[in-house]
Amino acid sequence: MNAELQRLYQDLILEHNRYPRNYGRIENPTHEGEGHNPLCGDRIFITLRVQESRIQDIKFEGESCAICKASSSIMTTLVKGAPLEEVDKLFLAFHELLTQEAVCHIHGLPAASQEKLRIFATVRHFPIRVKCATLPWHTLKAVLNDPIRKVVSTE
Amino acid sequence: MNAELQRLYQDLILEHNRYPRNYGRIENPTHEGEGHNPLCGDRIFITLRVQESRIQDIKFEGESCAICKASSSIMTTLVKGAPLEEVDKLFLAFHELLTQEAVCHIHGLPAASQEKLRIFATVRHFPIRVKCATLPWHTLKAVLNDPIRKVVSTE
Amino acid sequence: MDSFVIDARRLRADFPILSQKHLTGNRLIYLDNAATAQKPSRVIQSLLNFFHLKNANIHRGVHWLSQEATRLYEGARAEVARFIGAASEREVIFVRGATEGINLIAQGLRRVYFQPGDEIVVTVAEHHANIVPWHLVAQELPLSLKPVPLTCEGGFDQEAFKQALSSRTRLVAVTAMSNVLGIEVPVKEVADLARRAGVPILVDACQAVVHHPLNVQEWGVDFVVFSGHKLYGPTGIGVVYLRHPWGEKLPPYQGGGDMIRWVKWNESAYAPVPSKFEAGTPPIAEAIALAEAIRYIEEEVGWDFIQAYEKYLTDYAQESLQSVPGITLYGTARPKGAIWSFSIEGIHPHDIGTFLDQMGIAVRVGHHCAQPLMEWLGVPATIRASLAFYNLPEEIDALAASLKEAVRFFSFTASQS
Amino acid sequence: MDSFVIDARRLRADFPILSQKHLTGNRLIYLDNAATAQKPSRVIQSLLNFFHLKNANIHRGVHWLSQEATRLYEGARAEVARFIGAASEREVIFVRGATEGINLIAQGLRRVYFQPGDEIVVTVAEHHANIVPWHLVAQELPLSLKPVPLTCEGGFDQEAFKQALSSRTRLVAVTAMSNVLGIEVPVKEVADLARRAGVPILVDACQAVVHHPLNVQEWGVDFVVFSGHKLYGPTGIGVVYLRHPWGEKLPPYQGGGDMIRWVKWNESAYAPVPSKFEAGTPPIAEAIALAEAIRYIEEEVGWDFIQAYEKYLTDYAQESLQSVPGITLYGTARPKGAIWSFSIEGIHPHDIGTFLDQMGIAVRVGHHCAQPLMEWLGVPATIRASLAFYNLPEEIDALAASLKEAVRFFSFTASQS
Ligand SMILES: Cc1ncc(COP(=O)(O)O)c(C=O)c1O
Ligand SMILES: Cc1ncc(COP(=O)(O)O)c(C=O)c1O
Repeated sequence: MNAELQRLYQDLILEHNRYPRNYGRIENPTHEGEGHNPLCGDRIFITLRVQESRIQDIKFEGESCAICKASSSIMTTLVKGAPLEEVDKLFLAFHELLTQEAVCHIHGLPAASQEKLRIFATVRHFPIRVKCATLPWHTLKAVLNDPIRKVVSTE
Repeated sequence: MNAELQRLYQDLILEHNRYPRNYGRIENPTHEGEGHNPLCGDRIFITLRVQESRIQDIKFEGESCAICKASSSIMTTLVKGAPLEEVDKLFLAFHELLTQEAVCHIHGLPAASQEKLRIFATVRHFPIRVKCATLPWHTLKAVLNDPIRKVVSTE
Repeated sequence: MDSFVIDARRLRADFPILSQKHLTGNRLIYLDNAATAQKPSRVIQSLLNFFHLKNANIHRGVHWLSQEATRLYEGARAEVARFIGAASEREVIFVRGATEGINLIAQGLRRVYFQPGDEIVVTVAEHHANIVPWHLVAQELPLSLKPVPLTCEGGFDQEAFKQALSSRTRLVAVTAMSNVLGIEVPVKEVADLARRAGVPILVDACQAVVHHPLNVQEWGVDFVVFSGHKLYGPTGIGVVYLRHPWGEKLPPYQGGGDMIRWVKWNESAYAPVPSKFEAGTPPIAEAIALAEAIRYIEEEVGWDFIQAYEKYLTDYAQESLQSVPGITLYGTARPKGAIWSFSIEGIHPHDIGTFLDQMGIAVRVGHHCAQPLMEWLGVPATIRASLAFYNLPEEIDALAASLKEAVRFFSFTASQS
Repeated sequence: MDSFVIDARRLRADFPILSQKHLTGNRLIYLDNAATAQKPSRVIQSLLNFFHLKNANIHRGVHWLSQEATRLYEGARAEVARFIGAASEREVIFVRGATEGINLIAQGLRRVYFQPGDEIVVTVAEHHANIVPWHLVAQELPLSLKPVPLTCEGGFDQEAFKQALSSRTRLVAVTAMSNVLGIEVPVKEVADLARRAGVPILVDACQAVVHHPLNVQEWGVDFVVFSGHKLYGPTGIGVVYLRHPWGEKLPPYQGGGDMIRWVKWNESAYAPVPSKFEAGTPPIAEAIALAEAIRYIEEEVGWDFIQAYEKYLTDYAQESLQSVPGITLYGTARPKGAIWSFSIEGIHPHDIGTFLDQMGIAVRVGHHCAQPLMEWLGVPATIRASLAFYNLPEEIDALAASLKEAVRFFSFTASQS
C-alpha cells in the first residue's frame, strides 16, 4: 500500500468516513445551510442550534468524499458544546493547518482538539483535496454568520 | 538581377507599366465600373463604349501594381475594336493561362494576341500575384455584363 | 487479439509521454483520453518544424515564408475538409476548440435565426459546451432547451426523440457520442428526424471523431464541431463545419483583421467564407499540426485498427470492471466508444481518483462537464476511464486491481482501528 | 554600437529560423516582425516539453499530470500578470489573440454597458481589430467611432484628443503603438483624459508590449489586449487584462465547460474570474510557452538591451532608407517603435514586396489591417519593415540596397526596350 495514501487517509479519517458522528439533522435548528464543492460534487447540509453564544447541538448530512465527510464529522465533535469564540479559533487553526507550510502548534486550543485537527495536515500535500477538508468549516462559518438558509461554495 | 524577377517583370510588362496605353477615361461610355483587389490595394476604373457588339473604345485608370497596370494596358490594346465574342475568348484564354499548368497554344486567337497574353504566363509562379493580372479582365467581364456602374472584387 | 496488442505496443512508441514514470515511481497509465489525448511525435514535430522553418503570419504577406505558412494553413483546412467529408474546404472554419465552435454558431443563430420562445432539442447527455452557449443566447432572446432522455442503458430512444420535436423546435443539437458514457447517438437517424421537422441539426462530434471515421455529408447535418486536442492534435485548435449556405447566412462571430473586404470608420464589409469567421491571426501552427494528427491517424494507425481494437478494449474493460465489488457501470448500451463511467458503492469518486492517482493511474472523476447528465443518472459524480488505441489490456487489469484494492482500503472496519 | 551588434548576433543563435536560406538561395532577412515574431528555441522547447512530459487537460483532474498541467497553466497566468503589472492574476484572461480579446470586451460592454448613440474615441491609426468588433456591436446597438487624427508626423495630438471627448463618449479605445507607423500613443496621458471624462479606456498593446516594458497599473487603464505570437510566443494565445472589478461586471463571453459553477437545463451560474471568461479547454501549451517567451525576453535579452538596440536600429533604418530615391517615410514622430512604413514614388508597394522577396527580404506590403489609416495617409498601401532585437544593421543595408535596385529596375526607360 502506498505510503502517501496512508498519510492522507489516516485511520481516524477512514473511521469517521465510515462511521460519521452527528450525522443527520437536528430538530428546530436556529441555523442551517448547505455547502457545495462543484469540482468533485461534495455537498453537505448542516443544521445547528445556538443558544447563549454556544453551539448547543449540530448535525451534518450529505454526499461527500471521505476527506470531507471525516472533516465534517470531526468538526461536529469539536464544536458541539463549544462557545462561538472557540469555534472561531478552531476555524482559524484549521485554515492555517491546511494552507501553511508547517504548523506544529495551534495556540490556545485543547491538546485533544489539536490532535484531531492535525490529522488533516497531510491534506496539504494533495492541493486538489484541500477544499474537501475545508468545506465543512467554511459552511459552518457562513451558516453562523447568517441564520437564513444559504448555499456556500468553495470554488 | 534575379532571373525569376526578370521572368515575371518582362520588358513588355515594365514598358506597359511605365507607358500604359489607353490610360484615362472615355467620354460618353456605355459601360463603366471599378475593380478592386483589397489584398494589395489595386484599384482600376474602366470606361468603354460598345456598339454593334464590338468594343469601339476603352480606357482604364487607377492605382495599381505593375502587373495589374500592364495587364490592363495590354488588355485594352487587345479588346479595343474587337467583337464581344472575341473578348470572351480572350478572357477564357487569359484565365487558362494563369491557372493551368501548361498552356502552349491558345486556340482561335490571332498569334499576335497570343504572344501578348503569354508574357503573363510566368505570373503563375507567383500565386499571390495572379489576382493582380486577372483583375482587369474580371472587371471588364463584369462591366460588360452590366452597364450599370459597379465595384468588382477579386477576393 | 494478440496481434492487436502487438500493434498497440508498437504504436505506443510514437507517444513519448507514455513511457514516462509517474511521480510515485509507478508506470504512468493514462486513461483520461476523453479529456485530452496524448500527442504522437509526428504532431509535436510538426509544431517544431513550423516554428523552425516556416513561421510567418498568413494571407497578407507576399514574402516566401508567409506564402509557405499560408499554403500549409490552407492545406490543413483542405485536409480537415476531406477528413470529415465536407463538400468544400470553405465549409471548414478553424477555431480554438469545440466550445468556441458552438458559441460561434449560437451567437450567429441568435442574430439571424432564432425567435423568442424557440426550443432546442438536445439529449440528456450533453456536455456543458452544448448547454451553456444556449443559456447565453437565452439571456438575450428567450429560448429553451428540451432534453431527450436516453434508455436506462444509455441508448438512444427514438420514440422519446420524436415526441420531443414540436412546432416550437428550431434546432436539434446533439452529441454524437457522450463524453461520460461513450454511448453513440445515431446521427443519421436524428438528422432525418430533424430534416422531417424542418429544422437544422448541430452535432458535437468531440468524442465521435476520435473513435470512428465520420462523414458530414452522409450524416446530412448542418453544423459539426470538434476539438483538435482530443484528436491527438495540439491544444488551441478546433473545427467548425458550416454546411453551405449557413456560412453565408450567419453573421461573423468576431471582427478584426483578415475577415474583411474593406473597412471604413462607420462600416465594414466582410470577406467570403471561411475568412469571414476567422478574425485575426488564427492558431496557425496548431491547425497545421492538427492536419498532421489526422494524417498520423489515417496513415499510421488506421481506422480499421482503431475501431476493432477499441471495441476489444471496451469489451475487455467491461468484463474486467464488472469483477470489482460494488461497481455500477453506466451506459452499457451499444454501439459505444471506449469510455466507461462507473461508481463504486460507498466510496466517493473523488477518493477513488486520488487513490488511483497514487497507483499511477490517471482517470477523471467528477461531473465531466455534464452536470445535467449526473442529475439524470442520480449520482453526484462518476469515475471515468476513457481509452485510446495506445492503451493495453494490462493497463485495464491494473485499473481493476487498483479498484479492488481501493474497495478494501476504504471499507474501514472497526477492528482495524 | 558594436557591442550591441555583437549581442544581437549572439541572440540570433536562439532563433533557428534566422539561419535558414531563403527559397532563392539568398540568406533570409526577416523584417516582418510586426506581423509575427520568430520564436526562440526556448519557446519551441517549451511546447515540446509540455507535450512530451506534462500533457493533460487542466482544472478538473485529480491525477498527477492534470495537476501538473494546471500548475503550469496557472503559473503562466501569474507570470503574465507580473509581466504587465496587474494587481492580481485574476485580472488576466487567456484568449486566442488580441482580436478575440477586443471582441470579448466589446460583446461584454454591449450587453451591460453601452447605450444607443454612445461614442468610442479612437485614433486614426487603429488596427482593424480595434475597429470591426465595434461595428459588430453597432449593428445591434447603434454606436459610433470617433477617430482622432495624429499630427502630420504621426505624433499624438493632445488638443485634437481633448476635442474629441464629449458627453457622448463612453469609451476610449486606442492602440499604444501603431502597427503601421510605429509611433507611440502616450497611454498614461490618454488614460488621464479618459478618467477626467469619466470613461474607461481600452489599450491595444499588441505592438507596444513587444518594444518596451509596460505596467497596466502605472498606465491606469481598464482593458489591455495583446497577442502572444508577436511577443516571441506561439500562435493561438493572447491576453486580456480586465481591471477589477470589470471582470465582475462583464458577462461571460463564451459558455461551456470550466466557466461554470453549476449547470441546470434552464440556467447556469458562472465561476469567478478568470475562469468565467475561459470556457472550454484553453490553449494550455500555448499559454505555458508564452510565459517562457516572457522569461526569455526578461532573462536572456533584457528590456534595456531591447530598448537601446531597437532605438539604434530605428535611427539606422531611418538614415539608410532616406537614401533611397523617391522614398517617403511615414510616422517620423518620436517616440516610436522599430517599425517603418514607406512608399516609393511611381512603384506600387506590391511590386516592391515581390522584388524584395526575391532578394530574400521579408517585408509586408499592403494596408496592414489599417485601411482607415491608409485613407488618412492618402496612400493605397505602404511597405513596412518592422524590426526585432535580432535584426542587424547589415540587414537594413541589404534592404536599402535592394530598394535602390528596385527603383532602377522599375524605372523602365524606352531605350531599354
Ligand atoms: C496593433 C495591433 N492590434 C491588433 C492586432 C491583431 O492581433 P491578432 O491578429 O494576433 O489577433 C495586431 C496584429 O496584427 C496589431 O498589430
Ligand atoms: C462531447 C464534448 N463536447 C464538448 C467538449 C468541449 O471541448 P473543448 O473543451 O475542447 O472546447 C468536450 C470536451 O471536453 C466533449 O467531450
